[in-house]
Amino acid sequence: MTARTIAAREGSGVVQVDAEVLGNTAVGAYRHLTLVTPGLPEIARPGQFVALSVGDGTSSMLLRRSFSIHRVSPAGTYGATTEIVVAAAGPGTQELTRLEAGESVSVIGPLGKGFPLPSQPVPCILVGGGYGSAPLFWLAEQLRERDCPVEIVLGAASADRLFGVVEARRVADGVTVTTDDGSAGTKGWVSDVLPDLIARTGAGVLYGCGPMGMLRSMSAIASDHGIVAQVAVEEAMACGVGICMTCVMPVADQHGTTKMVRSCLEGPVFRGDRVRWEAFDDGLCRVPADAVGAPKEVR
Amino acid sequence: MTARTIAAREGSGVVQVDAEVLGNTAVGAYRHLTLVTPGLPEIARPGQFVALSVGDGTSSMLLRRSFSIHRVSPAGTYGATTEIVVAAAGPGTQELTRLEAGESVSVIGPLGKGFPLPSQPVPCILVGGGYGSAPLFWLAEQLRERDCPVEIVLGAASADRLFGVVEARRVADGVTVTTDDGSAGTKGWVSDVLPDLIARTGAGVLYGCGPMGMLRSMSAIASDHGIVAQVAVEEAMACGVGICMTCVMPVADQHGTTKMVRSCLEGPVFRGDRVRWEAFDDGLCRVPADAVGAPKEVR
Amino acid sequence: MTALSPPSAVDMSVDLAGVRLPNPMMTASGCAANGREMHRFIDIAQLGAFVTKSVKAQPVSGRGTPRMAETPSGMLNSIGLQGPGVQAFVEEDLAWLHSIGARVVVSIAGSTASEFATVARTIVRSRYASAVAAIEVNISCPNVANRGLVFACDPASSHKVMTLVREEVPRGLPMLAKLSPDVTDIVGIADTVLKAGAHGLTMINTTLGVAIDVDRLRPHLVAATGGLSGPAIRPMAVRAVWQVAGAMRAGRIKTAPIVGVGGVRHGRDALELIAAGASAIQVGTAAFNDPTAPERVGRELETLIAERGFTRLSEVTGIAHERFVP
Amino acid sequence: MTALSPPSAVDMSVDLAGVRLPNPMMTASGCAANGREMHRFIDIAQLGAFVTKSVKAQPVSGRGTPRMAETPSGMLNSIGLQGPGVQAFVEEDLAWLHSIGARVVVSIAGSTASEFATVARTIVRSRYASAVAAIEVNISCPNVANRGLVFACDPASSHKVMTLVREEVPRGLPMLAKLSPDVTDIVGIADTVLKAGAHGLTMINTTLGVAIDVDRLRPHLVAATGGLSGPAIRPMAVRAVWQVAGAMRAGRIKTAPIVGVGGVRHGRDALELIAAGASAIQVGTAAFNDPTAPERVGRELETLIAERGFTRLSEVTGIAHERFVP
Ligand SMILES: Cc1cc2nc3c(=O)[nH]c(=O)nc-3n(C[C@H](O)[C@H](O)[C@H](O)COP(=O)(O)OP(=O)(O)OC[C@H]3O[C@@H](n4cnc5c(N)ncnc54)[C@H](O)[C@@H]3O)c2cc1C
Ligand SMILES: Cc1cc2nc3c(=O)[nH]c(=O)nc-3n(C[C@H](O)[C@H](O)[C@H](O)COP(=O)(O)OP(=O)(O)OC[C@H]3O[C@@H](n4cnc5c(N)ncnc54)[C@H](O)[C@@H]3O)c2cc1C
Ligand SMILES: Cc1cc2nc3c(=O)[nH]c(=O)nc-3n(C[C@H](O)[C@H](O)[C@H](O)COP(=O)(O)O)c2cc1C
Ligand SMILES: Cc1cc2nc3c(=O)[nH]c(=O)nc-3n(C[C@H](O)[C@H](O)[C@H](O)COP(=O)(O)O)c2cc1C
Ligand code: FES
Ligand code: FES
Repeated sequence: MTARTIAAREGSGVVQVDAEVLGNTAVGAYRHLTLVTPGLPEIARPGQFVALSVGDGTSSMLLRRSFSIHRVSPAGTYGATTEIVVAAAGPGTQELTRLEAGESVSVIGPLGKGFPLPSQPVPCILVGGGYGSAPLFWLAEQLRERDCPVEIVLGAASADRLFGVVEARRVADGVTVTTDDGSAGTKGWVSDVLPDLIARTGAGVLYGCGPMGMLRSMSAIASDHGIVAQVAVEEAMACGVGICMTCVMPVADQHGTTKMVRSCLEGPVFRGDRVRWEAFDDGLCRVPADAVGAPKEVR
Repeated sequence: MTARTIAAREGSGVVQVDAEVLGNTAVGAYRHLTLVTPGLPEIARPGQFVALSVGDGTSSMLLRRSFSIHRVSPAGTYGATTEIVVAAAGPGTQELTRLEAGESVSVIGPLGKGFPLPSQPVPCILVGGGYGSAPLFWLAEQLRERDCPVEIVLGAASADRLFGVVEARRVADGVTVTTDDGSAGTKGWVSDVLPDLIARTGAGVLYGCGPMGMLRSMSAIASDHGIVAQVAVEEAMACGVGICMTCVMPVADQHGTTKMVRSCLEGPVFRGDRVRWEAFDDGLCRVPADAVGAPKEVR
Repeated sequence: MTALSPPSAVDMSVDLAGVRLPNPMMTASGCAANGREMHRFIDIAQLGAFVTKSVKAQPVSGRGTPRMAETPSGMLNSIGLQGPGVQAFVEEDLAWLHSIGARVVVSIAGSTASEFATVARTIVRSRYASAVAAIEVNISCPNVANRGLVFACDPASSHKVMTLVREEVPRGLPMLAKLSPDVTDIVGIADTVLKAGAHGLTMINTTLGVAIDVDRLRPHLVAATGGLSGPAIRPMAVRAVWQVAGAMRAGRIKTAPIVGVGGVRHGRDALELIAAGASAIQVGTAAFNDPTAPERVGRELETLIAERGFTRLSEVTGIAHERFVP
Repeated sequence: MTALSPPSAVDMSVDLAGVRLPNPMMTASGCAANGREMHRFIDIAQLGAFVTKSVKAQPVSGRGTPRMAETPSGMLNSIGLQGPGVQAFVEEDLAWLHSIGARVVVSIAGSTASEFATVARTIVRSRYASAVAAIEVNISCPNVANRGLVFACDPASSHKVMTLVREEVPRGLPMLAKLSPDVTDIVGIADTVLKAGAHGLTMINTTLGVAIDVDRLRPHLVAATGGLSGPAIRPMAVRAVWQVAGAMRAGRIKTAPIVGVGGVRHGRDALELIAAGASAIQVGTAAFNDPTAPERVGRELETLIAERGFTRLSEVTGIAHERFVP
């Protein structure tokens, strides 16, 4: 099996390829997959993601699974590759984490909007929760190329669910680790260490990727400090490419108007202060009453 | 992965195991699979079959696929094994023929009734169409143990669709090969060579396994010669174990009463003169008007 | 049921309209023949109940073949209620089920309303009647008196069948009406059959489908149409149970136990139906893939319920209605 | 369409109630947004037609999330007809579709019969009306005037919508009625909408389903119920087309072209619908798996038709009826 391009329309900014799996290795609780993806690396940016399909066409699972791009390399011995970090959560990711080198998997990417980079060399703090750290190292490199001092904060439930502590030390000026159970770094949440770190570094931007609760508290902390948070959200997605409307969330635009926007298209990176966090509760997100086209009647 | 027994009730005559694939090799147009199946070989007889499931529980294919048992060996380096010969016909067999050594597949067997063996040492002719020859070699061995002279006739569309020519020579007193296109042996059908062979050997029983058309003409030839044909039929099966009622066909009992009987349970081996062949036409089988419980009205 | 059971002791028993079953697991009618074949894999007397293939008054040959087509995560069948007729059923099948101590739900069918009644009468008056835990009335079959329209698709026909069968069924023996999903308003049909005296509902039967043989370019089934079953239809089954249980909870229709069936393959599938409002579970098509499924699913269900901190199955029945905030 | 096309020249063109389409392939409403996103993968102007997301008169936020649940070989959705309203639709979406030369089937929806008419009027009077190849009337949505009962589940409501929309649609522009499978008698509904002036039928919309979150033990979807789609429901779609085309062939209802939709993932799935009686094909959920599917399926279909020795798609439409011997 070698990689095969299925769609790559000029100027579309996205390709669909039947990728070849080059490697699949364990990293803590996760699997690190390297995929041969011609045409993808050249056009990808940190914060964008790829959508993989499950199985070979006879699987009962039809919907794509989305993963942050961990790294890309446009050229190499095996050609263009894309790397992702996958947690085996449900049946689809269980199947994807079992892929073996040489097998084929359909990949679409790069998808969504990546992290906006500051035009000035401001200090930045990059916060990753669990596998959410996957896209941050590549981001850190790009920020440092722009002379932004970079701090990385990695948090997880336990040590095995941290991803990239060693890599973080290589690409950041400072690294802080937290775990819920104290099995590595400071016991507690990333939100516990952020205020001090912002104060100490004079950070102008927070970048985050991880669970919704983490992004929400990061956004609140950023607001408290009068700085910007750019957060990569994780909303359940069926297609990843903008055609199913399942991945929406309430986000305000620059005029303050809230719409239910597709996080796969307008996100996954949003400004933390634009997301209507209060709409999220207990795994549900209700449409805010002031959103465009919200149901008229109060139930 | 090692084989695991799922069900093996005492006296049931059948086991359900998660088998380990020991080998999967190409044989002409077919794949020869060797499966580790504890408990199965000891109770199997030639003409019986196994039913395999497809995939690991997330496949969209739910129904089992049936295969004649080619060979069993109760003990060996790897324990009890069952061998089958699989043609990649549709999506399920395509997936099964891709199984690799070490993988797991659910196997139920032995199923159905095998070939009845003659109590006297009568000459026998064993006729296999395509992969239908798979169970015949083991049958030949058992017949020869009973001092029955054995002739084997192998027919197929083309040479690559013949199975077991070499093995046939080892276990039979004589071997005749026919192919539709003449790419091996005599050009033509097995039915072309049978009358002469019966006359020459004085055969008392014909055993057959292969496509319905072949079994039908074999049965007719046997009747013409006043001898018995025992044929292993291939009716579409959903479960293989007798609980779905999809595999029925019209077969007369010893009193001449026709019923729609389950070929997975009362078959797959039937006496050729009991099968109501005229009910089969163009891929369909209609219920004969004189069958028990047949619809009253003529349509 | 086996050594693999969780250590936790969940009370899995079910009160099926007055009849106590030790656990909620049943076979589905037509998906386990009449017991002997499946008994080679699991002890069917250990199930909550064994549901027989729908039996009619006279022997029925069923349809020709092909009678089935595999479809994505499901299958179509048009068996055509093949069976030996109720006399032979009693003498051979019910007798055997009685002999092994199975709790039997006898599924009955008919081409006319009075045929249902005849079959019911023969069953309940038979010498093996003590093995019968319930009568399941398969009204999802064609009514010859009404252009072959399925009884369950017509409230008046459904009502008539249930009324006639009720007259035959003795007190204390629950009568379950098995509903078809192929109706505009399943709550309405549920209401009708409950008013006609059904003590419980089995939902759902197969939904009508067609598959085309793309080589021969004609219907794959000799009967053209067939019933779709398997995991593919599970969301429809959960929906039917959700809607009908919701109507019961809202007091819009009479409250009665629901037996959930449709696409159950794993314990979590059964849990979906239970949480939506089912008291018991039938496993149909999944048994073709794994003949131990009716028993295995019960084990998996028990583990899932224990893991979620419950001690009784009945606590979970319909719980999704309580936890749903519209 | 691409270099992979078979050498054989099958005439794949379709006469959709007077409008000629170069090939039978369409997107399915709500499964391709309004074109731009899918246009990154395939040239949607090359499709037989592009079907837009159902548009209502005013902007609609749609439901909260979760809005979808994966199910075996399918999915449930409860998007809730999210959209920008017909004005913005015309200015932004229809304008763009017009600019790239796409043939557009505009899907319209409403909460009342008159809302459908308003939306239709705005579309056909817009400056981009020349891009519109047909209007698809999505009557499979809830009628606020009738306790939220879906229009398509009630003959009277269906009739009213079609009658009002017909008054807005100019001669020569086909009006397709999109039917729901969730009815006892789909032939009856087809008859009703054809009598009310529909020039063609699109079948089927999703079927109602529920999935339960087995961890939280509550409905997975914020709206509890959702529409089931994908290969799981293909046998239901083929059945609907088979029944309605059969009624047309038997002269029981008016003859009109049928657009087949439901579970098409591969060319052979499309061929099933065509052989059962469909003239054109929509690909919905499968596009979430493969956004090139509407185009790919068309290529596969052409190859299959060529392999079977036909030279025109129209020769295959409904062929399974001719080859069926009951
Ligand atoms: C932009 C983005 C980036 C992501 N990056 C990563 C990553 O780098 N590594 C990683 O392990 N996971 C990542 N996720 C989460 C990952 O997509 C889900 O864990 C995965 O889809 C779940 O699939 P499943 O088969 O395990 O679960 P199932 O519950 O079987 O999935 C069913 C359907 O729901 C969707 N779904 C379910 N949960 C999620 C979720 N949390 N997010 C999106 N879709 C979901 C699936 O895509 C699928 O369509 C990311 C999600 C998003 C949206
Ligand atoms: C008793 C018996 C012995 C058999 N022995 C062999 C053998 O030794 N080697 C071999 O290659 N094949 C054998 N077959 C045929 C084999 O079972 C089918 O080719 C296979 O089931 C087709 O599966 P599929 O996924 O390719 O096709 P699909 O069409 O996808 O199958 C769909 C469903 O139909 C059933 N089905 C379809 N065709 C057949 C068929 N011809 N027979 C039975 N079920 C069918 C399948 O079991 C499955 O449930 C035997 C069949 C029977 C009944
Ligand atoms: C092959 C087959 C035969 C069936 N026969 C009957 C029957 O005789 N009576 C009946 O009430 N239901 C019958 N059913 C329907 C099942 O009992 C069950 O309601 C349906 O298949 C849905 O459950 P499942 O998805 O678990 O199979 C049959 C189903 C199948 C697949
Ligand atoms: C996410 C989603 C959104 C849909 N939105 C609409 C819609 O707005 N209007 C409509 O008529 N049908 C809508 N449908 C139904 C599809 O157009 C189609 O009829 C149905 O999904 C069956 O086809 P499929 O199995 O190919 O998806 C939607 C389906 C899905 C999955
Ligand atoms: S995931 Fe389909 S639109 Fe975003
Ligand atoms: S294959 Fe199921 S009864 Fe024979």
